[in-house]
Amino acid sequence: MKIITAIIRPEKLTDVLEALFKADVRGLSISRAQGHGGEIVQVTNYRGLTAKMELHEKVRLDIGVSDPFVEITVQTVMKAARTGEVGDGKIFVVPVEKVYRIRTGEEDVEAVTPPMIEGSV
Amino acid sequence: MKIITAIIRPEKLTDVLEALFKADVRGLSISRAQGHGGEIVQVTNYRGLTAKMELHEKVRLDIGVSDPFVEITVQTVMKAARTGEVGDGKIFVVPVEKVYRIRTGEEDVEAVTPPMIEGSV
Amino acid sequence: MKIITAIIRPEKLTDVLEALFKADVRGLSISRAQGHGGEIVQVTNYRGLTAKMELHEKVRLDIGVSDPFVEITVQTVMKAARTGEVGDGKIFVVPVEKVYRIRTGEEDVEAVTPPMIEGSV
Amino acid sequence: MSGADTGWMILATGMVLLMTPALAFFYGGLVRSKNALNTMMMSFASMGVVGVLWAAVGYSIAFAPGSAWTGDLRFALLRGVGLDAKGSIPHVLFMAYQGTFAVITAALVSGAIVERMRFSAYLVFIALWGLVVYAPVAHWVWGGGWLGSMGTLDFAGGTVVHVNAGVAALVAAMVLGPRRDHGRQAFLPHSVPLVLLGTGLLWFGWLGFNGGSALAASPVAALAAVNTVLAPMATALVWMLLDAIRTRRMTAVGAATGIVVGLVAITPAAGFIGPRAALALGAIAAFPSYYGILARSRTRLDDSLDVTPAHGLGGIVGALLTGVFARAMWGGGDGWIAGKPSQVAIQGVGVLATLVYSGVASFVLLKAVALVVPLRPPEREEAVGLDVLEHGEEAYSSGEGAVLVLSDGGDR
Amino acid sequence: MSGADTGWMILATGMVLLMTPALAFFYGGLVRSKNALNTMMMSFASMGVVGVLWAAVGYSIAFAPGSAWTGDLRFALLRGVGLDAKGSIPHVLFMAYQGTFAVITAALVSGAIVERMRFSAYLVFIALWGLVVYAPVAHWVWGGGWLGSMGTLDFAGGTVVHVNAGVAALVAAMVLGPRRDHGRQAFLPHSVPLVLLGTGLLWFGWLGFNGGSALAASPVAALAAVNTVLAPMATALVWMLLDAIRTRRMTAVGAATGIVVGLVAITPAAGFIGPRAALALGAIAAFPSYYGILARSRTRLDDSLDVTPAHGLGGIVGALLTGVFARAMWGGGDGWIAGKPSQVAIQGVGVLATLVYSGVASFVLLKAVALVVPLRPPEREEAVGLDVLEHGEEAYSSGEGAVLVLSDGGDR
Amino acid sequence: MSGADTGWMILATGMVLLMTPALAFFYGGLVRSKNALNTMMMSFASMGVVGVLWAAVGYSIAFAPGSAWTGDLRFALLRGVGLDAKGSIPHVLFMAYQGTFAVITAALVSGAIVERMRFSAYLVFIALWGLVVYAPVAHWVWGGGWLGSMGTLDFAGGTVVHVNAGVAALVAAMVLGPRRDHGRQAFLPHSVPLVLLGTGLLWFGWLGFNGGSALAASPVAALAAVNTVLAPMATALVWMLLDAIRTRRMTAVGAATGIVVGLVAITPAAGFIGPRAALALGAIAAFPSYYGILARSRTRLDDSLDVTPAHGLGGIVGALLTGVFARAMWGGGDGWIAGKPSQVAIQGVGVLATLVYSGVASFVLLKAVALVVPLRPPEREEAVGLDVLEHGEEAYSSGEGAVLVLSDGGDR
Ligand SMILES: Nc1ncnc2c1ncn2[C@@H]1O[C@H](COP(=O)(O)OP(=O)(O)O)[C@@H](O)[C@H]1O
Ligand SMILES: Nc1ncnc2c1ncn2[C@@H]1O[C@H](COP(=O)(O)OP(=O)(O)O)[C@@H](O)[C@H]1O
Ligand SMILES: Nc1ncnc2c1ncn2[C@@H]1O[C@H](COP(=O)(O)OP(=O)(O)O)[C@@H](O)[C@H]1O
Repeated sequence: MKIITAIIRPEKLTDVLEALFKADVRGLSISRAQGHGGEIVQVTNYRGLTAKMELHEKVRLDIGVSDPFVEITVQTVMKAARTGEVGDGKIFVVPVEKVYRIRTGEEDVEAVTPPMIEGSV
Repeated sequence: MKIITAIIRPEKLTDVLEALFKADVRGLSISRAQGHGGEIVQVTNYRGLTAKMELHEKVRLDIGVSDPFVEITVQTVMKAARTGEVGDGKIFVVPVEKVYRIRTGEEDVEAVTPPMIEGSV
Repeated sequence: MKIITAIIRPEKLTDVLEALFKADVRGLSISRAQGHGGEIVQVTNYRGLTAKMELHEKVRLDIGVSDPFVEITVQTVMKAARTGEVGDGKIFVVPVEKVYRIRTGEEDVEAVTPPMIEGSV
Repeated sequence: MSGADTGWMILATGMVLLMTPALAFFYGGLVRSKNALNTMMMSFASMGVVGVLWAAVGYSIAFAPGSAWTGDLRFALLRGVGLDAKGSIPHVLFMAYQGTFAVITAALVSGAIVERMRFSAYLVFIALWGLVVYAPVAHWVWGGGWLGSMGTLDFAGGTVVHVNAGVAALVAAMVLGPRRDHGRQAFLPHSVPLVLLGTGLLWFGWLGFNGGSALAASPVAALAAVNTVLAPMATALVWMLLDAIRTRRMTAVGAATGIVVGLVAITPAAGFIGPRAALALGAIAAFPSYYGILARSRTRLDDSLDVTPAHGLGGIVGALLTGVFARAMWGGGDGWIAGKPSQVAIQGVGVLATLVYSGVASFVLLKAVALVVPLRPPEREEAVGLDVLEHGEEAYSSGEGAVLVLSDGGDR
Repeated sequence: MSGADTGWMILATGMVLLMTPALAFFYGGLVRSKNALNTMMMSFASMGVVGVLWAAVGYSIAFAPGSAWTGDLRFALLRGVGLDAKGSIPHVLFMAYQGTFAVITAALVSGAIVERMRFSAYLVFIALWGLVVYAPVAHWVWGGGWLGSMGTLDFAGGTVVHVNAGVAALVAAMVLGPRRDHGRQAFLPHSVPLVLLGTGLLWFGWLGFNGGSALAASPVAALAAVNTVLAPMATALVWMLLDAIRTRRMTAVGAATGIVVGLVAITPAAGFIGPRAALALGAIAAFPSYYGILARSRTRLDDSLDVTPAHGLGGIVGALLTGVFARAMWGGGDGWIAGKPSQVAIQGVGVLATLVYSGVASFVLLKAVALVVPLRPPEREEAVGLDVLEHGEEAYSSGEGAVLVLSDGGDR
Repeated sequence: MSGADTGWMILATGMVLLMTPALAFFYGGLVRSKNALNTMMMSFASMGVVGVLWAAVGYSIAFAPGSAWTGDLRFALLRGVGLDAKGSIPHVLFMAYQGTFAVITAALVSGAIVERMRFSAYLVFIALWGLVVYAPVAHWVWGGGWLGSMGTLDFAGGTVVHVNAGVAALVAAMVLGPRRDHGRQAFLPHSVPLVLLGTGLLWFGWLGFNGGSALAASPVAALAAVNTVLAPMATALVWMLLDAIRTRRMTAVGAATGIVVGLVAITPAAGFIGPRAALALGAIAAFPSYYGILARSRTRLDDSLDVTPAHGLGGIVGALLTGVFARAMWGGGDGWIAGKPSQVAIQGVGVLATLVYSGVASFVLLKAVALVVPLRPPEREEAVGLDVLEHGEEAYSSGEGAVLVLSDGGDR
């Protein structure tokens, strides 16, 4: 099991989600983040003051996947999130010892397979 | 050392916190997240538009624990966060190489034992 | 490759960022978090009600670094984020299997070296 | 007809109209963000539902000549409500001014049952309540009914509006029962700035509420408006001190609540007492409501936004103190201090009658509505929040990416 | 000169002035937070740009005697605009009151092109638009121009303000083209409470907009104000029901939109029809705009905040229904129901003339501006949001730490 | 007594009353969210503290007959302040109208010391300041005191309100010293929409502030109101251009600041100059404040929200330009352009006297308060934010789960 953590541009989130769903990766969590990297620095004005905005808005995805899915997930995110300009973000692949599904207590691979029967129409 | 990352329903946060404190797990961080899984899709209306809300509000807990505490922590969260309906969330157990307490520089096990003398009444 | 995850006080963020940039650590992501530890409990009043604020505002940094940079990064954060009072936070060092730069597909060490040519003046 | 009076009453109408959105902000800021829109819609919807029904029949029930109990239907559908004079202003303006009162009174009730009522049930309830409870009580006091004839002093609606809404709120909170996580969870306001915005606009609007109740740009209107400035200042000051004594801190929600309680309490007295008495009345009124809220929050009664202690208790205190402080020289009648202690009893009768009638009628209406549509949504909906499930919206959307467009129609 | 009229018109001026910030909140809440300030600045900047130009020449073009098409320049730079009477109020007050109309009409247009227009291009556009489009059209109807002479009934600007802004918005949306992610992304309002705040303040201000158009604290002003209370109540109610029928839920944005549509529709009719007709007009007006918005959102036309269906369609419906419901007894002329069906046609001419002139002129102006400065920012800017890149600001800053101070000047 | 004047002055009172919450939003939006409630409470608390003390003694000090320096205490506790006429309105209304000025003037000072003053110390300070500084200075100019007798022109308080608050703010910022992270951290506004809301409501209220200072619904009131519309339009326009020239971008906070500076500058001149002069005055007034803010932010002086450059400098410029542009034909006296250059000197004396007295007295008061209670909270409190530690609240609570209920009382 791995967790794939991707930091992407917020305006690319819809593309990435769509691509992931198409690739049948349907379990994930996101959160808002801000990042610093090699991006062109933006400047903010507040009255007399000028400030550099060292941090840019990003979105963080955390996707728990079983090992066979790692490659496809990484490639999918990479393709969908890319604009080619500095600031596209990073993907980290982190090893996971154990995954549980809270609802059932199922573990590992079973835990990350969404129940396809209900919902997600 | 492990980090236990749990994605839970926001309305279960109080229950989970209470349960953890009772189980003497007192060091943790949380953040807001949104998740996609097998949940029933909700629909949003905005004027002429209808949209599927692919993401549901969740809360993410990160709990750094020493190895003997892993099992009890996982079980505590699992029990307190469960409603039995799709969308209860996931728990990930991630190996950690090193933990530091910023205040003192203490490492590993010492780093995650909260100073029980002060505060937390 | 490692991810260094630090939970710090929000009011220390500027100090930490400055220190990291000076130490030439320029790639990182942050997000808002709330934490519970041994901090003195604060009390909130809302009309007739009194409540304990079990959670304190924190900021979470995630810094992907190659192995030789781990020590300096940890030390830099630790020094800049310290106030000496309970609540300064924690640093976790987590092993990473793989890092990708979304823009180029570069991997691992290349992926976390910011493109120093542009921007970041 | 007078231009000065007409101009003033147009503005007073606009100011009271603005109080309903203001109430939406006040209430909306106090709830959790997942229920913010539902809470605000409870006020906004009252403008549509109660407002239209007021024009249709409510006004006639309240203000047409009729019995001591209700008006007849001669003004139904605004028949005969035109530009002819009512006092010194056009009749149609008087009707609209009074309509804004009906709208906000119904909306006030919602504070007791936020975060847990089906929106459809709420709409049916306030539609009926505006006609069956508000309009008759308004008739009793202002429309030529028995309380007015008896000599009850209610300048701008301490009894008609606040006691009335307060007891209905109490009954509604009891009938609906507490929120499912009540008592286990601290419900904190999701946006205190929104609460303060509501407070500021309410105060502004209330000058039209109380000052406009003189129905003319007269010295009495000025007195009422000035008292509406002074009394809440005193209440807020006392409230902050009570806060400081109890917890060593002064909360912003406390100051806002104090201001509203002061506004409620001065309402029945506004044009009947002097400015010094207004300060005294405002200061006194802080105590029962402050301790009432403290007491309420120690019970299982989930009057979620404290409508009962703030409006009910505040209204009762104001109504009784009107009987204490009133002086004929300011324009109404004499009260206890001016030598007519019986006025306090008369005030008490007005309060009591409203408590009983509004309490019973609100109970019956809620039970009747419950026969047709369940009052409360399923547990899951309460947990997720009513905004998404009842309204298909979120108050604050992060916007980016999270949501994909469906190709067609709107059925869920 | 009359004190009552002066007092009322000062307030009406203040209320209409407040409508422009209110519009900023309404529009600002509907966009994504990364463009919130840009959107609000489009309204606020109109106060500076259009307001100053109005005083400089716009007022003279609109209201100085002149031809049937425009006024002459005798009032340019406010020459001769002083304390002498214009009707029963000081001339200078009349000028300022009308100025607030020009400011908000220009700002209304911005709703169609939010989140994708260069701010400098926008400023140049509205500067020209206020003088070349708004001022002449105002002259046609109110300044002694041909539409007024023809007998067009437009009490407070259904045609001059709303049809005018609506068609300019349509043209602007077409010229600029859709946002780059339009149709792929659901653009959800970043703050519905802000939208509701705008709605509440707009409604309040609109009593000055419509009531003040009587230019006196007269019974007609009262009628206009009352109709401005009643019509939107009916529109909101119908809108909520349409929502409920279609999706089984009532949205807050829907209620807010319904209120605004009702306000738009009653604008041309406010002082010409009775209160019962106002309720009917409000109820009827809900349908075209409701279904107009539905239809619009199924096209590639990115009239982002639905200015065309809400203001354009709402204004047209209001203008035509004025010709249906008007009755001389209320103060204007007779319409169809009162036996003069031709009034509907006259109304139609006013609408048509405005559609054609404003449509063509807005198109030409935009194309002219585009020659000087590109209308749209680069793609990256649209993706990141206009607030940071065009204004150097964020609507909501977390504040802590994220930003370091530069030691000097402001060049980016 | 006049109905028209009474109606207008009730509304003007309401509008100025609304300016204090508006200021709370303006200031509250500019600070970081961890101090938002503390900042807003500084304005709201002024309504309780300064408002009640105004009624108790402040009004008498300011407006009772007495010496050239202060009034006597004949109106203390509102003795003799009733419905008898003061000019053409009830005396009690005049008192309340003036009270709203005292409240907001004290609140204005708070902008200089946000995010770092103990709330209790602040309350004691403004309580004293309202009586010891504001009331006497008001007496000098408007209450029959020496500045008024000397012929100082101050229509609505450029000197009494803005210069007075501006210098007190400067002194307070110096006495308290800068925030602990000042100069190392960019303090960005946590909510610019809140700032814009404050701006919109301030502008609306200011029509009552300046227009109401005519104390009648007269042509002069209309002139003052119209100038209050025009001048800030010009200031905002110039301000945006200065912004654009310097940074190539126009900020929303800049536009808001420009509007406020324009409002400040027109205040002393509102009823004394013509509309064209108002536009000129507004445009000119942008420069000193714009560059004043730039200069201030390059110093160690942490006048956090720039009260000194905006209100102090803006007030001085307005006061002096009043002496330049005034013309007796508009209702006051003549100024330089009308042939009386000495008026500028007279204006200068008024400014100077206020600067000296308010500066010294504010300093003494702060030092006196510091003897009783420390002015600043401990460092940790400033870091965590004053909302939680001084008020026990957060402006925005996520609400869910984070907080557990205690079973009892409120002591921390
Ligand atoms: N070492 C790192 N650790 C964590 N996040 C990083 C790291 N480097 C970059 N990021 C994230 O990725 C974003 C883009 O990185 P950047 O280096 O600017 O662009 P690119 O990957 O296109 O060269 C940053 O804003 C930050 O959020
Ligand atoms: N593979 C995954 N990686 C990360 N988070 C996940 C993953 N699958 C689910 N989640 C999180 O758990 C939540 C609930 O998951 P879901 O599959 O819907 O429910 P259940 O676990 O009850 O079957 C999601 O909303 C998401 O936040
Ligand atoms: N075991 C843990 N896992 C994750 N985060 C923790 C843990 N312990 C503490 N933290 C985070 O660190 C913050 C400070 O921890 P605390 O124990 O109070 O202080 P200190 O490290 O100074 O003793 C907490 O608010 C929380 O955010």
